[in-house]
This record gives sequence, C-alpha cells and structure tokens, in this order.
Amino acid sequence: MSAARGPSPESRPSGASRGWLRFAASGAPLVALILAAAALAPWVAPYGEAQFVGGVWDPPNLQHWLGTDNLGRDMFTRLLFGARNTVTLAALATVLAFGLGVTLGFCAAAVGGWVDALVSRAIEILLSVPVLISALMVLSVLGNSLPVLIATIGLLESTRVYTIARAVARGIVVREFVAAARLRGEGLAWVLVREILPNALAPLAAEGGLRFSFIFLFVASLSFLGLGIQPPAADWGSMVRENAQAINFGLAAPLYPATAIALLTIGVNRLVDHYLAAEARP
Amino acid sequence: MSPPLERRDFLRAAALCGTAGALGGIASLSGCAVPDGSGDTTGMLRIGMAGGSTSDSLDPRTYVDWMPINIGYQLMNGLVEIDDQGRAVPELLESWEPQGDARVWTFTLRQGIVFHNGKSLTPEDVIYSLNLHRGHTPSAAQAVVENIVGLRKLDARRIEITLQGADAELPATLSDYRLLVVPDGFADWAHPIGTGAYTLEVFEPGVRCITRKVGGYWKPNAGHVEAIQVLGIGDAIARTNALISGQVDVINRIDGRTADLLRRNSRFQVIRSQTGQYAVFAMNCEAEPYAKADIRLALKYAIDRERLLKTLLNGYGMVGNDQPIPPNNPYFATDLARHAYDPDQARHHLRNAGREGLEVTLEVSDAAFFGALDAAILYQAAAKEAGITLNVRRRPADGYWSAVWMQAPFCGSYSDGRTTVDAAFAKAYKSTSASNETRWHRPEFDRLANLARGELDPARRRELYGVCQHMICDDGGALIPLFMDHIEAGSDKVRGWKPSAIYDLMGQRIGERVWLA
Amino acid sequence: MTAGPLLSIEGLCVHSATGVAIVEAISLELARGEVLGLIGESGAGKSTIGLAALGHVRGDCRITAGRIVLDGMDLRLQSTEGLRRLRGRRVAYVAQSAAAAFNPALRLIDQICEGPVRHGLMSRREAEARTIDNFRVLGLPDPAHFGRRYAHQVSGGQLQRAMAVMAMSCGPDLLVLDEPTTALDVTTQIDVLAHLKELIAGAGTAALYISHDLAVVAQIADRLLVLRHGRLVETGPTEEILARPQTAYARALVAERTGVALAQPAQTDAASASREASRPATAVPAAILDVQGLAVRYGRQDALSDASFALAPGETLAVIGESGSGKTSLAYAVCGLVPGHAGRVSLGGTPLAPGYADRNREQLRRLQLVFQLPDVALNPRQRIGSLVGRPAQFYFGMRGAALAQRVAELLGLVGLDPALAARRPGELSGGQKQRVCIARALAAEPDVLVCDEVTAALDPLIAEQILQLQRRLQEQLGLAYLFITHDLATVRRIAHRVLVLWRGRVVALGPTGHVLREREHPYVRQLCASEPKMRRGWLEETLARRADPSTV
Amino acid sequence: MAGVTRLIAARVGMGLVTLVVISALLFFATDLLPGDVAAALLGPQATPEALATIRATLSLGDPAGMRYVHWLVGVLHGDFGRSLATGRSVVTVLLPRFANTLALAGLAALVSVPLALGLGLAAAMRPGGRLDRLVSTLCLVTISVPEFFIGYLLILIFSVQLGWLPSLAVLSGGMSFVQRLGAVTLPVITLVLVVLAHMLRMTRAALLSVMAAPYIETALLKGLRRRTVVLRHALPNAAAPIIAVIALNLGYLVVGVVVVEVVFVYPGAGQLMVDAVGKRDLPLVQACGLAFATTYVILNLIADVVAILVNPRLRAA
Repeated sequence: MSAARGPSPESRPSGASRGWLRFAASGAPLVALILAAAALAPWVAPYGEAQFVGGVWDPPNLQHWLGTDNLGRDMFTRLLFGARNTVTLAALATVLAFGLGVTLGFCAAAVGGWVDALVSRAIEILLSVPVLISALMVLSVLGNSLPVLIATIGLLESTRVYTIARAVARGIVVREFVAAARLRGEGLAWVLVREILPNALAPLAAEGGLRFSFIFLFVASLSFLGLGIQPPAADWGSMVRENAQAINFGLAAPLYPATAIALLTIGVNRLVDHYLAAEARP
Repeated sequence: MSPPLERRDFLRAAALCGTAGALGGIASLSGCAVPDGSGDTTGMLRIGMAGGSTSDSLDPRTYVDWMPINIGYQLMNGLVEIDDQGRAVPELLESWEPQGDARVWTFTLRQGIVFHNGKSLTPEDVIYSLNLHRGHTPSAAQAVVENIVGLRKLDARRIEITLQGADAELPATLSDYRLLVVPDGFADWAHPIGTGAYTLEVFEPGVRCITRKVGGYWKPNAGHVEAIQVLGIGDAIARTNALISGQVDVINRIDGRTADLLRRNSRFQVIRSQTGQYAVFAMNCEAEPYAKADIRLALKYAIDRERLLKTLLNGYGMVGNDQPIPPNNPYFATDLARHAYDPDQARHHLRNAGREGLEVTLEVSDAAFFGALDAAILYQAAAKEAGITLNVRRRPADGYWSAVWMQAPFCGSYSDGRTTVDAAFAKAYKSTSASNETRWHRPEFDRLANLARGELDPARRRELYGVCQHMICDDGGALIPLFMDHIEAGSDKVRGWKPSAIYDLMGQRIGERVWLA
Repeated sequence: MTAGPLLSIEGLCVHSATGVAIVEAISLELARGEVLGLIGESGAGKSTIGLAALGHVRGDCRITAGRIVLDGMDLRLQSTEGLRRLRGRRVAYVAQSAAAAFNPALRLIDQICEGPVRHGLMSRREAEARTIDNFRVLGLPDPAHFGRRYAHQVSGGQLQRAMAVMAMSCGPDLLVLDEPTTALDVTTQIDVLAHLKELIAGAGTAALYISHDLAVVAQIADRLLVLRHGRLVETGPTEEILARPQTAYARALVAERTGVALAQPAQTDAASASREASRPATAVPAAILDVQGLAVRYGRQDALSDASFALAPGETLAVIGESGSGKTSLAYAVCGLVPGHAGRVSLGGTPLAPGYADRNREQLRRLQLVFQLPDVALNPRQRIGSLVGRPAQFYFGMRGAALAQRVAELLGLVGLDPALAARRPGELSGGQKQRVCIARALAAEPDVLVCDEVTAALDPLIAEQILQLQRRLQEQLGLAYLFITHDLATVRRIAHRVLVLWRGRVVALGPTGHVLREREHPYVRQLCASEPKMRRGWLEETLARRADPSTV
Repeated sequence: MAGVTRLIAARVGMGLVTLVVISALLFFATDLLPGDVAAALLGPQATPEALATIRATLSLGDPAGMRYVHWLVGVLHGDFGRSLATGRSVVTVLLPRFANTLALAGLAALVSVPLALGLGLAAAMRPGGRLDRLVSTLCLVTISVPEFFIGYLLILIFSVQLGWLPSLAVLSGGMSFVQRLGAVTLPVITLVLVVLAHMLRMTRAALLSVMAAPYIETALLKGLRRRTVVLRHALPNAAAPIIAVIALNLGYLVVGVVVVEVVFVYPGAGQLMVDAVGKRDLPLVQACGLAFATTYVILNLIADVVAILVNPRLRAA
C-alpha cells in the first residue's frame, strides 16, 4: 500500500459547527458506554461469567434481558464480560501491532537503503501467507494462551500497520524540518519520535480505528478454527460463532454480539474522525 | 461554490440498519418456501455428510474418516453385516461354524456372486482381501485381525480361520468396515472393483463422489436408487441449510436442537441411532493425582451427567456410567453402581485421598468429540460445587490426536460403538492395547476379557463381561459421562431408512438400502 | 453587453468559518478593457476579492454582505449552474503558481482546450488551432507541439504563459490575475509581464491585476486600489498614487520600491559603497569559511562546477543567480546536504566531510542553515519554545529555567514577543516564522549562517525588517553570512561581497559596489537591467534595450 | 518506458527470492507442528507398526533439511512432488481447487472493484450528501461483522427462506454455466461485502484528498461540471492509492477466504491448505503456499506497474 494517506478528507473542518459537534460527540458516548461495561463487568453483571442460569437460547425475559446463550448462560452477562475480554484483547493487540508496525515503518522510511528493502521484503513474505494459516501454525506450536494469542494477532496485524506507517513516514521524511533536525546532528530516535511521529498521528489514527475493529473479527475467525480465547471466558467474536446456529431457528442470539461488535466499530471509527477533525483545525 | 463538507450523521441509521437487516430476514422455518429441485436428476440419492477430507482414498487400509467408508460400502461388500438388531448376519458368506473351543472356524462362501469386472467370487479373493490387513501393512485394521494366525482355503466354497485366542464372536469381528472383499491381487485403489450395487463414476476426495447402479445386484431388496452422490460438508450449519433448501436428501451428524427443529416440519424425517458411541475424559492412571482410585472416583461423581445430556445433546443420548458398554447392549451389566452427580460423595473420596481442594486441568478441543469444549465448561461448573477446581485448557483442533491425546494426563477422547464387547475392551482397556488411553493395566481384567471372548455359552459370557464392566466402572480411569446418539435427517422422500445398531447412516450402508418415493 | 461598468462590487464583506472578517466593505468598479491593480501585503484580502469576481470563496469562508455585479448579473443570485456557465466564459482566473494550477496527469493542450469545448463555444480542432496561435503570440517554443507536454516538462515562466493562454481561451470579458509573476525570476518576470500586457490590450479584456509588488503593478495597471487587512486604504489612477501617495501605508509601499529608505541612510548604489566601507578596517582577517573547486552533479546534469570563494568572520557574501543557476546546490553542498559533491569546504581552517552525517557535532554547530520557506522549515506540531530551545539543549545541554531564559532572550533578539514560545508555528505569520528560524539558528551560537533566499517568500516590508535584523545581528554577534538570493536590491542592502552564478558557473566575484558598477559579464549587465523601476513605460524601454531577447 | 521494465525485472527477481524464503518458512514451520503425516493419516487407533511402515515408505525419517533440499531440487525440475497423504501429484490436486479460488476471487473482484470505484466516485461528487452518508454507513456495518456471519445470514435469507439460490457452492463438471454462476452467487456476494467497504473508503478518501488540490479549483473556475472535474481531473491523480488498496484486497480475496470456503462448502485452495497443514502433508502445504505467494507477488507487481503507467511523471522516467 504505497499510498501516503494525508489526514482523511472527512477531517476537513465541516460546515455548521453545531451539527459537527453533536455528531462527533455521538461517537464518544458509545465507546465510553462499552468501556464502562468492560470495566464494571464483574460488579454490574447480574450473573457469573460462566454461570449456567437457564435453558439453551431462552428468549429474553425479566431475569435475562437478552435471553440465554448456547449453554444456558445469561447473554447480557456474557456481553458485559465479552466486552472486557474483547476490548482488552483488541486494545493490547492493537498497541502491539502499532508499536511494532510503526517503529519498523518509520525506521524503514527514515533510514531507507538496504534496511528498507530488507524489512519490506520480510513483511511482504508475512503478508503473502494466508493469515489464518500463519496463526494456525504459531498457535499450534506455542499453544493458544492469552499472551500468545495477543502476540500472534499483534505480529500479524503489525505487517499491515507497517505498510501504512512506512507510506506516511516517507511523505514526512522529505520535509525540510526533518532535514533541519538531521543537519543539527540529531539521532534517529529524535527524528522518529519528535519530528515524524507527531505529524503521522492523524493518518495512523484513521488506520488505527479500522485495525481495532479488524482485530476482534480476527479473533472470531480464529475461534472458527478452534484457536480462539480460552473458555469459559467470553469474547464477542467467539460468541457470534457459538450462537450462529440459532439463526436457523429464527432466534436472535448471535445478533446481540454481532450488533455489539458493529456498535463498537462505529463508535471507535467515529471517535477517530472526531480526533481527525480536531487535528485538522490548527 | 462547492458545498461545504457537512459532517456525516449516520450513527442512528447505522445501528438501526445493522440489527433490522438481520432480524428482518428471519421467519419461523415451518413456512419456508419449497425450493426447485435444481440439479436433481431422477432417482439420484444425494447425501451431504461430515467426515470427509481432501486426503481421503478408497483403499480400505487407509479408512480413517466416514465418507470413504460410506462410498466403500456402495462399491464393495464385506464378509459379515450387522443388522439393525446388532446381530452379525452373513453378507458374502453363506454360513459359518466354530470347531471345538471357538479357535478354529470354517466359513462357507455365498455362490454365484460376480465382481464388477465379471470375475466370480472365490476363496482366494477373500483370503487376499483379509491378508491386506495382516502382517507388514499400513492398515489400522491390523489390531482387529491380530488374533488370526491361520487362513486356509479348504475347497472351492470354504475357508478355515485359525485364531490364537478363542473368539466366540469372530463373525461380528469380521464385520469391520475395513474388511471389504476385492479380487485376488487387486491394487488399483483409484478404481476399486467390488461386488457392491454401484460403480464409481466421479471421486473428488473430501468434496464429491458419484456412483451409478450396476444392475443385477446379488443382495435381495438392496441397491434401489439409480445413482448416489455424496457431498463432503464439514460445517454443521452448512449441512442443515443444504437439507432445508433441498440441495441434499440426507445429512448426518446434526445436533439435538436441530433435530427437534426438523422434527416439527413434516417435510423432513429424523433418524436416531443409539450405537454405543461415547465421549470420555481419560485420566492417566499412572500419573499423579489420577493414580489414586479415590481421586478417580471423586472426579467421576463430580460431573453432572443429566445436565450434560440435556444441555449438550438436548436429550439425544444416554447417561454413561464410566464403562464402554451402552445400556442397550445385551451384555450391559444392569447391577452397576450409578455414578450420578453427587458432590458430597466426591468430597468423601477427596478426603479419603487426602486431597481436599483438588485442582486439575482438563485439556480438550472440539476435535476430541462434538461439543467437548462445552462439556468441559459444564463439568468445570459442576466440579466447583464438589470443591474441585477444574481448569479447562482449550487446545487447537489441529494435531490434537498427536499432541494432546495420550500425552496430557487428563484429556478429552472419543470412541465409536464397536461390533463386539471384546472389540470395545480391546480398543482401550486391555493392557496390550496400543490405544489404552487411561494406561489402566489390570492383568486380571485381561484374563477375564479373553476368557469371556472365548466363552461359547452366552449366559456365562454375559456374567464374565459383567465382572469386567464392574472393574472398569469402579477402578478405571475413563470418565464416560455420555453415550451419544447418532442423529441424521433427510427429506420425507427417502424411504426404508431405519436406525442402525452400529455407526450412522445405517451402518454407512444407507446407499444400497434406501429408495426414493 | 450592458452599458455601464463591466464589473461593480459594492460593500463586499467576507468572513471565515470562525467569524474572522477577511474582507470588509470593499467597493470598486471596472470598465470594459480597463486594468485595475489590487496592491497590498499577504493577508490583505486581495485574492479573496479577485475570486469574488468569479463568485467563488475558498475553504469555509462565506460572502456575508455586498453585491457583485458582472455585466449586469449579480453573481450572488446566480444558481450554481448559472455561476458555472459564467466561469471561464465571461470571467477567467490566472493562479499565482501555474505549476500547482495545472493538472500533473493531463497534457497542457487538453487542459487548455477543455474550457471552450465544454462551454460549447468551438470544436476541439478550432480550440487547438486558437491555442497554438496564442502560444506563438506569447513566444512559447515550438508552439505546434508545446501543448503535447506535461506540466512538469515545462519551465515556470513558460507554464505561467500557458496559464494565461488557458484563461483567455474562451475570450472572457474579465481576467483575474492573482500575482501571476511573483513565483518567477526577475528576468523571466519581464517577459511574462510584457506578454500579459499585450494579450489583455489585444483582446480588449478588462483585468484585475493582484500583486504585492508595486513596481510590477505600475507597469500594467491603469488604476490602483491599495488594501490592508481587508480594508480599502487608497485608490486612484496609477500615476497619482506613485507620485503623491496620500496615506502613510501607501507612502511606505512606494518608498520601499523606490529605494527611498525609511529611517535608514539611503540605500542607492552609493549606499552599497558606504556599506562596503563600514567593514572593519583591520587587515583582511583569516577566512572562517573557505571553499575550493566546489562542484555538484545531479545524474547527467552539472548543477554547479568549480566554485571557489572565501568568507571572513562578520562578513556577508551574497550569492545571486536565477533559479537553476546552482546557488541552492552551492548552499546545500556547503552544509553537507549533498554528500556527493566534489571540491573541498573547510570551516575555520579545518576541512569538512562532504556529508553532514560525517561531521562532528561542533562542526555542525558552527555552521547553521536557514531555509527559504519558513512554513516547511518548522515542525508544525512542536511549540516555538522547544523549536528555538532545542539547539541550546542539544549543543550546550541547557535545561529547565536556564533554557527558558535563553529562549526568551533569543526571541527578544529577533524582535519577537517571548510569550510566543507557547504557540505553534501554525499560529504565526510568515515573517514571524522566519524570525523563529533565525532564532533557532542563533541558539547554536554559530560562526556562519547560510541563508537560502530567506526573504524571497516574504512581503517587501517584512523582508526589509528581516534584512535589518540580520545586519544588526551581524554587528552584535560578528556572524558571517552566506546569503543566497535572486533579488539585486537585497544584495545592495546587505552584502559586502557578491558572487554571481550563471548556469552553474561563477561569472563574477568581488566587492558588491565594484561588481555591480563594472558589470564585466553580459549576464551581470542583464541582471542589473532587469530590476523593475517605479515608473510607467519602464517595461517597454527595457524590452527595447534588451541585447538578446532569447535569454530566457 | 525503460524505467518500468527495469522495475518489473527487479520486482520479479525480488519475487523469486520471496518465494524461496516462503517455501522454506512454510516447510520448517509445518515440520515444527506436533505429530506427522503418518499419525495424521492413520488417526488415533494407529498401531506402532502401521506408523513405522508409513514413515519408512514416505522417508519421513530423514532430517528436515534434507527433505527440503530434495523437494527444492524437485521443484527446479518442475516436479512439485507428490502428496504424502494420497500419493497423487501435488499439482493435479492443487490446480482445480486453485482455479476455483481464482474464479471466486475474480468474480468477487469483477463485482466489487467497479462497485467500489463507482460508489466512491459518487460519494466524492457530493461529500456529505445523502448517498455519501448511506455509503459510509454500509461500509462501517459490513466492516464490523465477521465474514462467516454474513455468509450464514445470506444463506438463511436467500437459500433457506426464499430458496432462490443454493447454499452449497459445489461445482461439478455437468453443471451449465448458469448453474455454476448460481452456485457461486452467495459466496461472491459475501466476499464483495467484505472487501467493498475497505476499497470504497479508500477510494473516497483518496479522491477527496485530491479534490483539495489547487488544480481542481482551477478546473472548477474554468466552469467545468463537478462530475467532469472528478472524473477527468481528480481520478487520474487519485489512481495510485486506489490501485494499491485494490491490490491489497484482491490479495485478500485469493489468500484469505478459508472461512467463506468452509461456510459455502466451496472447493477452494484455502480449505485444501488448512487440511494439508492439518495432515502435515508438506509437499501440498508448500504447493499451496507457493501458489498464494506467487499470486500476491504478481498482484503487487501489476499494481505498481499500473500506478506508474497512470502517472505521466513516473511513466516518462
């Protein structure tokens, strides 16, 4: 992806500020709600995370606002604990992916030459092996404990972050103020952290929003191959998988986690646009 | 003047559109539209089954998964068949009788049977076919025929088999799905020649197989449909959808809930077979803490079998009692102590073993048996009540049988029902068995089991087998919570479809047995 | 074609999205065929008024009041479709930077013929024929095939003329020219100016000529309108304004271009001689910077060959030449940004490694570079305080209070309010940003300051203040300047000695007064002759006197 | 054009190096996995003797390095080796299924690329307009739902409820073209929904960032319609980033569709590779890996070349 993405166009200051504020804000409360659910899950949840409370796929009723799941556990409770696991897993993996991807991407752009060629080839190799296969291999050899799961997802996602970061950094490295810093004798670390990074935050944030939502879809695909999160912990991606069959019986069980994922994705991406809009207004 | 870039305001629209779209599509299944029988050729039975993979081959020595076995029975026949009462009945044989102490048997071949290539069936063919699995062979059926030490042609119609240890139920043992008869010296397994009702037309391993009727089939009232198409559909939901939308006539391995759903619709029929297939949590009796009998018993009492039956199988199965012989088996020991869910009893055994607050780890994957992960989670909750901390560790399905099974001290495993009690014991309980997953070695048990096998008097044999069952149940390392029914379903057009005593899809012989209305 | 003025704007007000007034209560009238000059510094709202004549406003600004009547039609009442049909046909726009205004992915001929054809005025073949004629009129090379080239294959001056042809392609009644020659070299500027004048007069088109350079506007505009901060300062016939500017601001503009110094002693030719004399009388001190046989090659092109010169402490050496003459290559080579250069550069007697990466920290400290465009030389995300303070922290390890104190001192030194330390570059004006760049360079306490056309991007008045600042700093700190510029007035005002570059070779080197008086090399002569003077008719005289009109 | 041919040569060379490295990576990674093809083939009840015989016949005993070199030498002679599980030549096993994968990816690309470009252009025409908001909503919703769930929903609605389309994408020789098309419609729609969002978002972003360029304002001030400005002036300059994201998504269509193949029982190479890894069938894993990698390298090459051809400045270099 050789495109150098400047701050995404939605970020250009919009028209009537009133409409913009109202709209952008609506991204923040949604994410805040989900984060609150994740944080307070153990205290707020009506039942235990793995507690069996009813029949299988009971319809919503007074005790179970959203009915029960494929093993008779309370769906609302699972969603709350699911929020906690999904958000932590996705957040940690995103941080790892961006830490690794951005550092490599910036170094490749700033140093260039054989470093750039070497790292880019290595990344291209990782990119060309189907993601699920590489995950399958790593998780089968190292076992799928939580840290290994986060490390694997983070590593695989960092390859995509690398391409974006490198493209963005290449756009910045040619600017005069970087030359000025180098002319002063500044080291690579200063150039990366103080010169390039602040200017790359906007485009990387736009990509970050997308990456964050791709990651918990990735977890769902992993659970499809039996590699997902350790039971009985709940995560939205696996919950969609476990309850998918209910769809055939006209039951809405899988729709709750699927909608939760959709809302979190929309919330996060709107929050990113809100940040971009603020960024674009000097 | 270019309009200023107005901020997008679609959050309400996005949330609404996401849920409404999905919910809108769902109507109760009973009213679904009847599909046009696209691609349906007249008289073709279409089977959508799980249990196929791209590396399948039609060589009986390599049979590991169910699709090749089903196809095998369409093309070839075995020596002995198991009828729906579980009795061994002759197939390519006419009759058999044991000499003296059931160590030497003579088998008489059925006459006038012709292979697809016109060659008529001879004793040499049978001997060659059995020898494929004996001696230096890659075939896993080697264990089944291990007991045969002599195989001799007596005359144009009879062969004699000499056993090392007496086996009163040798005919049932010979009904194994891998012991299929091919012409003497035959090796071209890509195009098997058999005596079955159908010949191979198309075979794409794990994907699709089409066989067509030969005509003039020697077996009475069998081989009705014109052609059979077997499709490999690994995903349960995909199988169910294929049946409901009319793309296949028969599907196998559906879960209890889908079974209830399909039952409510007159266009479908559900067949339930109780074949002795069981799930097991195997404890390694030579590893701590499972070496102590009290620990094993505590763990056996700490599982809630009824809830497992209801939640996992929706009732389609039988509660297991930690020994491999199912209640509907004539040799089932009715006087066994019931290991019902009893947290206090479990605590009692823990105190005996001096291991209050026991913590163990159960390693599982859905590759062990269908729903293994959910079973482990339910077991975890139940064990907590009995003061046992059961950690569930999910292992990847890939490489489960080599990396986890027989390696982890406490892990999930599975066994399909066996034709004979001895086969069940030989599989995992005799100390000589290579797949003795619980590493439970009791010479006394081996002696009794072999004695029973050779015992011709059924009452005495039942008594001996009863004692064996007691030993496994009370002292064994196998925690068998459930016998799982085979549930399959199909359209009401399929006729002659009956539950089977062994395996599913009528002992995998559905191809030659059913007809289309 | 109604009677009365072609364009009349009454009480025009334009506000930005955040409510800041960009243009307030502007009224003007333009008769058919008349040329009105809009003169004022950047930020005075000139472009906004020019674009209003096309009914267009940039970014999120809004026309909040006033009427804009073009040939009897009030543009503010037109529908988007109505406006669209007007633009290009009745009123056309010539942007400041033609390089940015042409689409890099399309051939020039396609972009020029697009207007008339889309407006249905003529067929594609007719449009092409007309364009080729116009190319010939404007003196573009190989007119028949010129249009087949892309924007990046053509020089700045040629592109500017192609832009004029594009604007005139539909034969509009009104042409809005937004600083068309500002981005060009002095010598190229004359040709483009002459051709524009000829084109406008020939077609009888009215024109709004926007510029911040009074001398240039004086050559082409019939009447002038002086603007400041979006308000009208003064208006009247050009001769009137030049001879007797009424308001103080107009007077400053006129004075600045005629070389009439404000509070300073006169800066005429004589002035440079006195500048020269003011150098310390002691024997010529040892050179702080000595360059021998400097040569730079980009691919197959020799950008600079065999340049040798010396720079004494406290002395200013100006390097002057057109764009492409190699002056920037020279500066960058000295600073080590062109590691592949030939020849030797030594600082304080010790030879420097060709690449900056191989120079030690002390060498890097003593030689500082100030870029031409302050906007790109400062990291937009850092605050002024850290930008200026970083060299002090980096070289001298200053921390905390001492650093803050040093930053305040430096900002004061360059004439900025120390409170600006907390602001970001985006909130400062061009002039302020350039002062920050200089303050940053001073933080390293260098011996030599290499200035790469530091005043080129600034308005004349601001540029003047920067030059005075630099002279003051030189006297206070004994700084040596290597001053790259393309403007002779700057050379006269600040340089002790001057080095003239022409197509990569040194054609003159010596004391400023001597070089500019003797003018041994023909290029030096042409250079001195190309500086626009503040009187009507100067353009025509210069063209007539020009020795070989082809030196473009 | 010299520049372009030089780039192609460099890229092809680099591509070959990448392929060799990938084959080695896949080989040793699969070798690391627990168990081997014999255990996988014979399943749990295998007797030690049976395992030993298979291992001997397939010479699994030799050290991994030797087996890899042996395989590599074979490849150089055009022999990709035989599948350890079925003994059939790897190429005959892989080709039909890889053709299916390419067909599915091709069809999905044929639908999604024009759709993404069209909708992206339309959205860029009137940013903030009704269509723009609708398109952005669709994007975010499809991005946030797992593919297999989209697949199940489509099957439920079109196959089970309405019965218009088959839920099984099984292709057989005897099917007419229309039947084959019918069979793959649902998987194609699923894939289109999955990749459309990313491409569309990118097209729109690239176009809008180009629309902010000065030459666009000049074009508008020449009195051209917004539609003409977007198509003739903005699109050619926004081509490079758009092409890059299209190549990335086409790569996904070929390389990443294992899940869709399982849901629709589509005989593609993704499922084949998962099985091959499961069975530790190294030659087959290698072949699948190389097929995917080659496709990815070629796609990137095409993307770069097209990006250069579209940009006159680079083309002339």
